[in-house]
Amino acid sequence: MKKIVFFMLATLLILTGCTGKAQSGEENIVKIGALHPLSGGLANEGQEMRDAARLAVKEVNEAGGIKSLGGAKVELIEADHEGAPEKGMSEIQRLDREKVVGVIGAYSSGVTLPATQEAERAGIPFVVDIATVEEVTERGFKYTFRVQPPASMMAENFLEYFDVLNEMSETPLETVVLVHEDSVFGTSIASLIEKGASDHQIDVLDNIPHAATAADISSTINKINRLKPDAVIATTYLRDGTLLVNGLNQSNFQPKVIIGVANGAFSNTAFINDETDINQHIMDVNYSINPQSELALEVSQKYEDQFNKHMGPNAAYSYTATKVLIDAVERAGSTDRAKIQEALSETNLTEHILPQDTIVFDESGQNANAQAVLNQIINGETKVIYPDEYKNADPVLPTK
Amino acid sequence: MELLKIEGLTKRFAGLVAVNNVSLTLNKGEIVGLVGPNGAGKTTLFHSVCGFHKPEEGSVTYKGKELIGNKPEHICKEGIARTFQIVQPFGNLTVLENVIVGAFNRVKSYKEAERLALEKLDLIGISSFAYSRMKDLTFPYQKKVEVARALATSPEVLFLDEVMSGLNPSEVNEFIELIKHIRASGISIFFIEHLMSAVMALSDRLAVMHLGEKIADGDPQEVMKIPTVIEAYLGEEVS
Amino acid sequence: MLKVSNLNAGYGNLQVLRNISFEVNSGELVSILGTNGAGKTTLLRTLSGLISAGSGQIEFSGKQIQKMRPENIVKEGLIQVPEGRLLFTEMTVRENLELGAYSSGARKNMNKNIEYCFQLFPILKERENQMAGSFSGGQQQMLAIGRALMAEPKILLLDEPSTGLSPLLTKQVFDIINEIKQEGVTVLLVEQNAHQALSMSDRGYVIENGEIVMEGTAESLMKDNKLRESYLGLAN
Amino acid sequence: MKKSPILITLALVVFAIFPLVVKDQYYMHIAILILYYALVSQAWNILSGYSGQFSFGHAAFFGTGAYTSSILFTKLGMSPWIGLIIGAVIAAVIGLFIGYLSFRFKLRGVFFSLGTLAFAEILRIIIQNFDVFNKTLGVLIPYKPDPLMFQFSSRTTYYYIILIFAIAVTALVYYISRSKLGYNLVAIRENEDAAQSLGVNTYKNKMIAIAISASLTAIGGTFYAQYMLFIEPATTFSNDVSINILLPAIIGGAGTVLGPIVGSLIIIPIGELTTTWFGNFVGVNLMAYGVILILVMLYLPEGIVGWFQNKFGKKKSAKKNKDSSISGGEEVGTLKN
Amino acid sequence: MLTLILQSLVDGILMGGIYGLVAIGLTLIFGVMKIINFAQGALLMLGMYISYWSFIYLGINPYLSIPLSAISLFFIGALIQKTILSKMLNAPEHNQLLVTLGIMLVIENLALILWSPDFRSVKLDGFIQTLNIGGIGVNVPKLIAFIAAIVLSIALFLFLKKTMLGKAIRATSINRNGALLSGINTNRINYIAFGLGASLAAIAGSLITPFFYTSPTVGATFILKGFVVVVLGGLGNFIGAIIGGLIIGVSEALGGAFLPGSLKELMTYIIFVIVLMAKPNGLFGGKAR
Repeated sequence: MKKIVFFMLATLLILTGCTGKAQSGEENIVKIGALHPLSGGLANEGQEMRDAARLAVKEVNEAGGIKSLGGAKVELIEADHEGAPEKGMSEIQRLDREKVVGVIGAYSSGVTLPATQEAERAGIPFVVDIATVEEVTERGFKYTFRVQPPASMMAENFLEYFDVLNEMSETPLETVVLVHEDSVFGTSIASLIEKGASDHQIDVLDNIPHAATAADISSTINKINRLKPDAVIATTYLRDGTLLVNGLNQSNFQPKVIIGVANGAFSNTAFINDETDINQHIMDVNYSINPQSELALEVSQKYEDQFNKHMGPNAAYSYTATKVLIDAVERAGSTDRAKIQEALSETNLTEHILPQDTIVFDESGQNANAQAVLNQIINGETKVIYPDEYKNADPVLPTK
Repeated sequence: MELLKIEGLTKRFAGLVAVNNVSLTLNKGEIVGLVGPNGAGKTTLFHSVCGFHKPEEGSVTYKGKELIGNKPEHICKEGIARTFQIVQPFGNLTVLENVIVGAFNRVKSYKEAERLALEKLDLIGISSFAYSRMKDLTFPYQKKVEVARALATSPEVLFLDEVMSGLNPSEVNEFIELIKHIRASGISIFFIEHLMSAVMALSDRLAVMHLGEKIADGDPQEVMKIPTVIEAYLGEEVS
Repeated sequence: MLKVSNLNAGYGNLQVLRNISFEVNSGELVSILGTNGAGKTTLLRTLSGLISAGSGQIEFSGKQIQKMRPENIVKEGLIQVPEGRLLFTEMTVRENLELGAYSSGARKNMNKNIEYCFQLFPILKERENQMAGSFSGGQQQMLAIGRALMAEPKILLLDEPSTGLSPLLTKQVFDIINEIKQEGVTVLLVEQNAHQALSMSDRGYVIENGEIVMEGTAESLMKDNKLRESYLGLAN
Repeated sequence: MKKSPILITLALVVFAIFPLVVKDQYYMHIAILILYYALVSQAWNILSGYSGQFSFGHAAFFGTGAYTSSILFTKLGMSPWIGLIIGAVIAAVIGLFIGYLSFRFKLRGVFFSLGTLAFAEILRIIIQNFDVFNKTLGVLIPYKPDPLMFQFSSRTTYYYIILIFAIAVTALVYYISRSKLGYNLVAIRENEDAAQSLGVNTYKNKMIAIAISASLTAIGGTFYAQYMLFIEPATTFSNDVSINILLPAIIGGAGTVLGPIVGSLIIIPIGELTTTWFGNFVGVNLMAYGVILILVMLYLPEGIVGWFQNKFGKKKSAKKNKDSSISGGEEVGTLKN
Repeated sequence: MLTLILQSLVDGILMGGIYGLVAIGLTLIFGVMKIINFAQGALLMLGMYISYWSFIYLGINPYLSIPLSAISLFFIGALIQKTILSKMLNAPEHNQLLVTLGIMLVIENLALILWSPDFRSVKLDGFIQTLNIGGIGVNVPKLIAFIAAIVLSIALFLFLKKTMLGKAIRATSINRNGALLSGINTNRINYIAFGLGASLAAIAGSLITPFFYTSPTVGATFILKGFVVVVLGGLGNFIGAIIGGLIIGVSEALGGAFLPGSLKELMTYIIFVIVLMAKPNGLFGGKAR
């Protein structure tokens, strides 16, 4: 018994003792944190995003580092939250101890909410690359900024583009079935679309959830078969999205169009490259790079060369978030977090790879000009087909 | 005074009659032995009385109260405690803790339970093992702990199932004295035993079972002279 | 054929067998008698290698077997019909018998031996395809013996074959054991049923509290009053 | 235990002054996590460590606590302090329901484990399908520091609250372990038949254990929700939560008073350290958990505290007793296979 | 409506076959060693990777790499048994459960480190994906997996019924000491049983590869269902596993067609709980508890 207590004390002391560890105060390194789900069920997306952040940092360093800080090199501190909220929280604190000047992350909404909360407490600028739920920027936080369009904007963009599609289409698209994975991500987007649908004369026949990890979603397919909608609107991850398209493809009924909204499958390298027999002409309202931008094409090429995969929207946004943060450091000319926060709030980034106007943050910290575009997979390549100023291909309609 | 009365008890397992229409009584202050070859149904009879089996027929009354249909814990609360043929130790607990579980049957506070348990360990003569783990003990000692544990529940009737197997002769003698001592404290005892010297030394009355049936019941010396009993034991004389 | 010397064994820290020595010669039927808990079953389990011997030697057909694994001891030809029979209850009679012949040596004569078992126990043939678990005690005992015979034993160890059997069945089982002995198989019989066991044995040992306390020819033991006492507790 | 009141006091003092010495938020958070896991694992310990009913679905009770207080707070403005109590009561009721089904129908061993796992899944699915629970969207608790609303601007306050909870529950477990209930529970774990023969009502005691265990786990759930300020069904009711709840007790020693605390003190820092050390090899931290789990099960199957108690504690092996009559002095063989 | 029901039935049956397929290995391991193997999903994942890499580097059709994955996993399984589980045979059953959980964590994260979390898929050229039978679509890879499940369970049944080794495995599962006394090397039987269980997982993995992405965490998708199916069919009962799989598959498919939201999942677990309570030996009287 004595020894147990001794042991406990020892552990505590070690823990306490660790705090004494001095931090290396090298002036010429600027640390930024990248918090993503690197292991667990979302590891694929998380690592893809980490890679993009690596690329952004490498570019900056190759171009001479942060000039206002005498060419200080940027160091990326990678953190893994495993999809667990408390882990996200402790990783923020670890990054805090590492003296990062800011953090990008964190993909899963369930982790982003507590993680930004923690960053706010600690006063660490947090540039959210991806996290769909509205609330991320609705809590009046000073230190939270988001590059990605939130669920509401995704839904709005979708409804707008759907109207456009309807004009282009020879046969009208009136009825839809919404299919979504059942976590916050899919549910929030699908319910927003459902809410706004009547204003756009869209008849939502059903709104069907499924677990992203489901081994089978044929009951969803069967429901679609029975309801025979003009369009199937899908917010899914890779596996379930592929099951959906595959299933629809094999069934008797073919909708006039399949449109993803922020779809994790339709923009994924694996789906685009490997599923060529089923992905032809599938559309996706999603964030993406701007195909009309030389810079974007160059970056995306570099990404592909370096990591041997297509630069999807997740990567594009974490790349941009990293760039936005570094840009703020550059303008702040300091590693002081408050100054960087200030600089972030004054962001006006014109040189970026996204299909949008300059990146500026509104008072809530939301990228005010963020928007999704309408993509279509044509002959194994993702093309932007709307809005016109970013498009690099004409839509193919009908899709079958 | 009739304390426990078993009448016409029958227990079957999937067609096999393990106990067949057995009647037995235990009077206050008595030690009754129950013997018989392997598979005679002795332990099944114990199980049936103590609520571990539900017999198909018959009744068991204790102080005029019907016991059949009650769960083992209720029967213990009524005042009948038992040990097991195959020891059922709380293996990871210490000997003392084993006995404390029994003591808590009657008392509420830990202090009292501990006191009671230590007292019983002392009585059985195993207090030197109080802080040993039950599963580290040898089989015969585990049996002794079971007796202490059963005694700690403050029973009026004690059922002992082969407590002496594996003891050496001097230990057997000690145990015999112990059981007498327990009886002297006012507890009636009903026991199954194979060690005949112990059976003969202890029993006020002796019942013999064979193939599920009671074949004899009465004075020990007399009972052991009955030919059917001898036959049941040594087998049919082939000559 | 089997020679045990100074054997000590037990479970965990419990010593059950103390300094046991005895031997069985080829073609003999030897009984080991004793009451419940005397250590008879432990002895057989040790011989078969289910329990490893603490110290002492077990020599079988000139080989030391106390360190061998059970399946290899079976290969050597020391076969046990265990207490509780340990049949494969959810398998058919035939399957149980076949498994008796699992060790490589016996497998080639499997079909022949099955026929032999059926001849010995006609009831088994009748119920060839029934589950062993559905059998009564006596039939299970016959099957257990049959399964052991399938291994073509040089020595057959029987652990209380009469347990739970009616007198008639007990007699039948003992008749069979006798028959097996006539076939030339050496038999080591562990019994409570002293009369019946001794009546067909050549020699016997009495084990009490893990020690051998008496030994002798069957006749001498049968006449010995001490045996009676040890069983019936009729001390003077 | 008697011999070490000084050490216990010392440990309490270290815990008490920890925030005064350590200002680092990271260490504070880790300390809070350690105490939080010690709390829920201790709660699990009552049902699974003591009474031996091995739950693989404590996420059900954890989620019930987290959801009850959070929904009452966000929808009715009820203080989570009250929600904590209501959550504990509801969890106890759910526990009793699960207990009724499992113990009445004699689910034992792994079947009970699988059953509890299924119940956690069932609760998750129910939450995900009804609007009152916000379906899959989860509950975001607005950040407004107010002690009456269980929200604090300083992490230190959270630390002391969870410290008090953890100490209280550990004290409760200590008390139970020396009470009739505790002895009944371990008796049930060790041998149900023997327990019954000694007058232990196994069903009733198991029901008491599951009710206490469930309600204490629910308290942990409310704390977690108020600390993280966001919960969602997919993570709150997941298997991972159930496993994280049981791991500290298993590693530290199930069925011991200090096991969950020691386990938590070990595995939470290990998780953090491996993350720090092997940052570039993602997954190493979870692999380390796996390896530790395997090693502990192979070599310290009773956990660290259990091992200590056997080795150095009062539970001596019989061999060490002077009385030699017991094992005949000779080393004897052991059972093969 | 009739088409919907029929289509749902067909989908449910096919999926049920796959659940059954996943469950056969689990049930075998339980039957012989009384261990519920949490790592079964991880073993299935290894099977999928073996088929995937064989396809990528050697161009072998996943259906043809089944022997490779089966044999590899047999040895991996036997190795796990030899190094870890053989030391746990007499441990309390929840400790055994936790060890397999530890094994799962190690294998899954090792896969993550070695092969990255990328989703990988095998595309077979010119492979007909769907058959249309009277308006009912039948997914060919699933049909193949389904048929394989039936064939495998029959083969396994025959193996256990007809061969000496199979009989020895059954004998060991029924009575270990009895088996030892019949000259059966039960340690070897354990290696073989766990190895076989692992190769059954691998075969399931290889059969799933053509229609499901391979990734380190793919096992989680199947393992919970596997437990449910195994308990439903009776632990240790192969035919029961297939029927249990069919019950879950069909109830999910019909539930999905007629219940709102994700309540179809509720069906699975409620059936599970009811069976646990009412027929703890499984619907078809599994052998052991």
